[in-house]
Amino acid sequence: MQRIGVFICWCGSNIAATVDVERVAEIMKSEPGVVYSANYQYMCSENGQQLIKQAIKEHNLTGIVVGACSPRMHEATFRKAAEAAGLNPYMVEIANIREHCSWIHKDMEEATEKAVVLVRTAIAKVKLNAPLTAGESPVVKRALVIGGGIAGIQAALDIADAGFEVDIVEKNATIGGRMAQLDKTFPTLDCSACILTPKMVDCAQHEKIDILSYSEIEDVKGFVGNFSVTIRKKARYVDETKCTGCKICMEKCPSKKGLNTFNMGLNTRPAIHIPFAQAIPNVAVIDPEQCIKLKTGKCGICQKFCGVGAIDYEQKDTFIERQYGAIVVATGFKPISLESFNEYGYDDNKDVITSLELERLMNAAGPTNGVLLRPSDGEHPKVITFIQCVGSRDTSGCGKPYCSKVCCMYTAKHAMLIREKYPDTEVHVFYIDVRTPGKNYDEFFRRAVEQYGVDYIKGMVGKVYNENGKLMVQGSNLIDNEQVTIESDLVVLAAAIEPEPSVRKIATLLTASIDTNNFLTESHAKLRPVESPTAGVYLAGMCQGPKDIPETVSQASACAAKVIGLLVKDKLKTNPCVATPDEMMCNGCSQCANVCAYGAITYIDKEFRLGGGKTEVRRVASVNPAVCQGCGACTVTCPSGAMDLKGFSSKQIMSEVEAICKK
Amino acid sequence: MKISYYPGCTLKTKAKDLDVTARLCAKALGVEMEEIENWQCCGAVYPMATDEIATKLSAVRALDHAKHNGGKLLTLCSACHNVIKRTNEDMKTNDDIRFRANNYLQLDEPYGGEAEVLHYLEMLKTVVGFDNIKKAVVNPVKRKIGAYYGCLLLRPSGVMAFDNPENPTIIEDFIRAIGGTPVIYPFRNECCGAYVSLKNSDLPKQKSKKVLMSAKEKGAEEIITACPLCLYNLQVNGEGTLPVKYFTELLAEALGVQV
Amino acid sequence: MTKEEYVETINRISGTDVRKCMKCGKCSGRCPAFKDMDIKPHQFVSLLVKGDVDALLESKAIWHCLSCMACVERCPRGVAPAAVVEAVRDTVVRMQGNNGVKAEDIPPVVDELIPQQLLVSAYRKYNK
Amino acid sequence: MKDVEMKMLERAKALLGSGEVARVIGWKKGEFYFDPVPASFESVEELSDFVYNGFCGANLSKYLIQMSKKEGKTAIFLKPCDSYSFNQLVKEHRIVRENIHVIAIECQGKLDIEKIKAQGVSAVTEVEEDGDTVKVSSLYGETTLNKEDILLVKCATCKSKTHQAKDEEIVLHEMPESKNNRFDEVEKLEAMTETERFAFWKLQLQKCIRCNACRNVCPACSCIKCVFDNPASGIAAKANDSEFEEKLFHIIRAFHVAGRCTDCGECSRVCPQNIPLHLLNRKFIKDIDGLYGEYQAGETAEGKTPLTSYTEGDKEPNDVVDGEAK
Amino acid sequence: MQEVTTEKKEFVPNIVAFCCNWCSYAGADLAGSSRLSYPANVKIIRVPCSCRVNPSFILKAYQQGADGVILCGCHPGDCHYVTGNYYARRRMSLLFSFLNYMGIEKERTRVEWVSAAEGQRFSAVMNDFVKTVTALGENRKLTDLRVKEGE
Repeated sequence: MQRIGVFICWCGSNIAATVDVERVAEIMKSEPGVVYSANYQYMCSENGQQLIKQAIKEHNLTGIVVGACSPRMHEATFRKAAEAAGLNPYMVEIANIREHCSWIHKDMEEATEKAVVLVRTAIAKVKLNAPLTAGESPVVKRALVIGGGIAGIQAALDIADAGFEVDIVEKNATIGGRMAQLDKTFPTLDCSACILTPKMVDCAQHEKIDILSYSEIEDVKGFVGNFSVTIRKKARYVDETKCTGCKICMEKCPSKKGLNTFNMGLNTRPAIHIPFAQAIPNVAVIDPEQCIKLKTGKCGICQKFCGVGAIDYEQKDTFIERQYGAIVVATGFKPISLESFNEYGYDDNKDVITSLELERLMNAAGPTNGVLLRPSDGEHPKVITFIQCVGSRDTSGCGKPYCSKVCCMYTAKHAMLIREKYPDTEVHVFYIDVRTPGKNYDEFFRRAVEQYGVDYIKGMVGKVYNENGKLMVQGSNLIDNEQVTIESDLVVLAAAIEPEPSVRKIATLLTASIDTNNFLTESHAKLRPVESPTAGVYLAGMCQGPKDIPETVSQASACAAKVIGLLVKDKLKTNPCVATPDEMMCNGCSQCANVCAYGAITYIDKEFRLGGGKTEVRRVASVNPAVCQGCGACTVTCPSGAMDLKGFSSKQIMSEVEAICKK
Repeated sequence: MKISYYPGCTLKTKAKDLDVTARLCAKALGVEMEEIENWQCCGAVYPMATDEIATKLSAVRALDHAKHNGGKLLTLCSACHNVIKRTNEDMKTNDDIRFRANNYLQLDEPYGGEAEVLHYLEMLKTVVGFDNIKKAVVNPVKRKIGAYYGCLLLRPSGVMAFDNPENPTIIEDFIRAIGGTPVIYPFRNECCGAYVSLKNSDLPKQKSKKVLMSAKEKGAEEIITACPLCLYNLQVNGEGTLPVKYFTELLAEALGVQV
Repeated sequence: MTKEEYVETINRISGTDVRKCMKCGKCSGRCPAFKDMDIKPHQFVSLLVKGDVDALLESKAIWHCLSCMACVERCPRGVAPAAVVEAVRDTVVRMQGNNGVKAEDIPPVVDELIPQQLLVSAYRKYNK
Repeated sequence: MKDVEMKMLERAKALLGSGEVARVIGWKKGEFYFDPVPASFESVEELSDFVYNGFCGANLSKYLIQMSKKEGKTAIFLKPCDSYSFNQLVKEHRIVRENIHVIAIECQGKLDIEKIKAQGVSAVTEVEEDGDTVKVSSLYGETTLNKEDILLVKCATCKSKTHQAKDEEIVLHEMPESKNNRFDEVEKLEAMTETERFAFWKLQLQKCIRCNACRNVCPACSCIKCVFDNPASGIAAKANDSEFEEKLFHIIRAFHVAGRCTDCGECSRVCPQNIPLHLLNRKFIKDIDGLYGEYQAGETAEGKTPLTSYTEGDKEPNDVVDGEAK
Repeated sequence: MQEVTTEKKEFVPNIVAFCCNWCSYAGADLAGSSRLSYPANVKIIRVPCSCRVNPSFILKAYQQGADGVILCGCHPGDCHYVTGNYYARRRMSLLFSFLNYMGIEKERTRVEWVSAAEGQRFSAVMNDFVKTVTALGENRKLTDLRVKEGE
């Protein structure tokens, strides 16, 4: 005989203000099978859990229902409590009377009535629950970091320092990412390369780290603790093991007109090139679109001059398959395309540039060797106007609805650096709001205004146009209620940032969820900010949301801590809510295996006893519980109903349906 | 082919040149513009107020006529195009306006935005094709020409869907097709201010001078437009900075069509 | 009409949601008639949010707005300041004796080049 | 057809006689000429009852599930339409292909005794098919009937006269394809109003007596234990106990065979209440063709069914009506 | 059949919503934590994935007196189980078309894809669905009348 206990939580006033919790608990007392029903202010608290444990023991409960917040919140908590009291943790069901009831309904009568139905539904289900035991699966002690920017580098170093093998997969020819392109970093103004390149070198020299540059993720199989990843190493037409990075090939290459993407296309580079001086690996790569030999078959000059014979025009993409226990996604960002913002004249005027382009123009290793010269004529710009929020906070459909977070600070940095280096330059900044939350951030911005005399104009720019060789920036000055036009030599646009587009494919392969802006979704905005909802996948840096370098590095280290926590385990508990076939009913028809995304179903020939001492060998399905993820696709495909899902059995769901429909 | 054509008030009076040259050129390019019967003035300005119905009805009548006569309605005057296209969008997407307009008009079958409003330039681009125009040119217009779009053709871009509102190209493509060199200048999509010229003569003057100066600075030798109001304003208030013509006049010149 | 009714009317006939405004001023940064407007495009929006009907109804800017839609086109939040201007103007001209174009405004001998549409639109826009 | 029967008998004798096969599945004489019954012959002697005539409409393939488990090879006579069911059973691992010898036989469409009776002819003793007409002999004399009028429902809209599986073939005459479109009736229903359709199906399904004949004859309904007999399924029910039950039964049955049903038409043929059950299955076939591309279950013995495959651009359920998206 | 005469009350439909654990159920949670209301007559059953929903669950709901059934899952391409919702989509497409063929109101059953981030959408979808089902009125065609009389 079932002995069910019901526990109704007030959640302070979160539930109790709209649901008459005492009445719900009272009603449940007379439900068939219920032997105990109570209500308490905070069931999830130590005392609340104690109450549950005590009741389980005192009343010999065979199953419990907790009417509380979403199971996504505290199911694990209550399962643990039940287990501590000697009840199988899977004999616990949650009735979500907060998110699905008290928080969305105002009328107490209505909400209470619904809460009663929801609790009854959970009782109906729990009566059919069966004790389940979690299985175990092994953990591969190796991590994969996707993306070799500062986020990926930091995560990899931290994981490797803990003694685990790490592979960094970077789609570009070098690690370093966006940070390698920056000149100085706020709010301390230290040189970006000076703090990043030592970390890059650490990665290269770390015995536990393997850098797979110029490589992409091709396929992902498996699950937490045991991912199997196929990596495509793109042909770079240079043997990595032989190239010494002497750069003679770059000098000799006759095809020198390729856009230098590292310098944001502000200058050119040869077809064979090393992206920048401190590249890791310091190995050349050939752009096949630009290489004369690869396009026409004629040339081969680099091969002739290469002293170590590293050039290999025949190189093909290769595929590596490796096993990992955990995966960190750190795919980073890019500035948005400005094609929907022609009012700022980016396409028509060379001297309208983005902030990232300005970084390269200011960088000592950049196209102008760090001298600020305007792209159109190489002159020193005397009046520079910055425009903030280009495409950020834009709900019109042209841009992004979110705040890009870093622009206010880097614009202050740029303005300050320009005034510092070229005091005769006039600097204006059009802004909507200046957002500077962060340690020493507002102080930094105020220095730009107070110490460096940067002119901040509250208002947006309506139009940038070229007149008599000057860039006319026409915008609002809302403080003075004026329309102003500033004759400028250079206009810098703080373009909104967006996740690197390749993240979509990676998210699909990992079955990690992605939001409407293509940012990867974290498992919980506050409490699990670096975990993807997909177990074993962690998120670092801009791929999860706009953030600056300090935040990115913190998040990367947090990821590393999570990964280390996973990799130190030898085995993982697996979800016991998996599919199981009733072999007596299985036809062996193979329909279920056809829909299994994990390959968890195989078929075996099994001997069955018939009546009268006879036996029969039949083909029946067999589910690998370590591989099954418990989606249930097979259960519906199975025509005989032989396949069922533990924890979500057909009978359980049917009983829930009945409980809800009963009027 | 035949297309229903809505000329509008000004093209029958002060802007006859636009109407006449457009028809002749279309004919030369194999398109017959069939003026719809009993058209009424579109009102010359789109009423934005959501409760304005009566002022949109003449546009709806013209649209309904086009719906039953080939489905396309050709316009030429920028103002008519703006009014009719935006009214058509209302009839398509605004339940309230559609209901009330139909209630008023009592057509045999309610009108729900089925017709397609096509500007003469769009017709040249999509129906005739600029490549075909290029082939038909006998007298290439070898001049540096500035396109003046003004406001009505382009905005609001969500509804007009005419071209990129900040960086339009259709008139420039047209100029290339007739053998000219387009001059791109920043004020080609700025309003010339003509609408307020009865109340305020200063603003239209300033604005038209600004437009023409901007074009002249970038090397334009003449300006073309599709709007009679802009043409008037730029000619009268532009103080002769540059000659201003209808684009169809240049088309006629290029095609060798005798007016 | 009470003040609240005016606010309601202007909001309704403008068909735009002024609360979406984030006060960036891009509309006024783009407006070609900015200098002639006593109340600027962004102020039409903020005054309506505030409910300052008197200031709106007394504004002279309603006769200077070019209806060129530049402000509407570029608003990053999908607000239409020009529609607010028109809603205020309509509210004004619908009151008796407030026609914006009077017979005496039309020159006795109309400039012979003036296109019809200018006269038609002036009457449509500024008169009841 | 006599020559075909002779040839079949000859082959059956040879196969059994040589020991090449342990049994032959075919038809044997029933009580009357017009009710031959499926039978398994295990010796040459037993073949004395062997028959193949215009009334051998039954689809024999389902018998293989049990028969092919027995010792030795099984030979079976399959008409073109039966060969689809055969392939589907192989695909679902219900039968082992290697243990079966398929003899593909000629079929000119099988006859419906009820329809003949409806034409006023009873006590039929023999029929002789001759192109578009059939000479029917009865105790009361001879009549010539139009073949089109007396074909089984499933044969009137025959989907194909091509065998999809065979080890040998006995086809002595040309088998012309049916000119009728099998989806006509489905389309007629689709064209009705919702209320009319509901009335149609209510009228039809309330005739159901839950005898399970449709389920028992259906080669796709080959489960060891049917969900309707399985208490764990939550829908088990032995008999109709409400107006809804029979709808539930027929909807779920149709859904379970969707993508697997070869449209052999046996369900309608055996229904004692003459419910046009094939119109349920054909609806799924038509919708699948329209939404996911032409698919004929049983055409091959390999590959996934439409319900165990997908494309990223599949239509949305809310938009789908009658095999296309609104 | 017996007509039960009761006082004419405003019809409040009974609606069963099947929500996949990863997207839609989380979307419903988000609707809750954002306080975006929808009618109380929508009751949610948590399933791991939309592909767990057997057509027989839906028919059972109707049999037991539900007036509408809605199935919510992750957006196609975003399924936590990679492909589950693709199978659900095909199954439901065929089932819906089939119910329509049987003369049963098509609008009573619906599929919506709601992500974990779409609390707003979840609430909007439910409000709209309740409106649709209320307009359709009580589910008569698929209800087992006997179940109600037994009360």
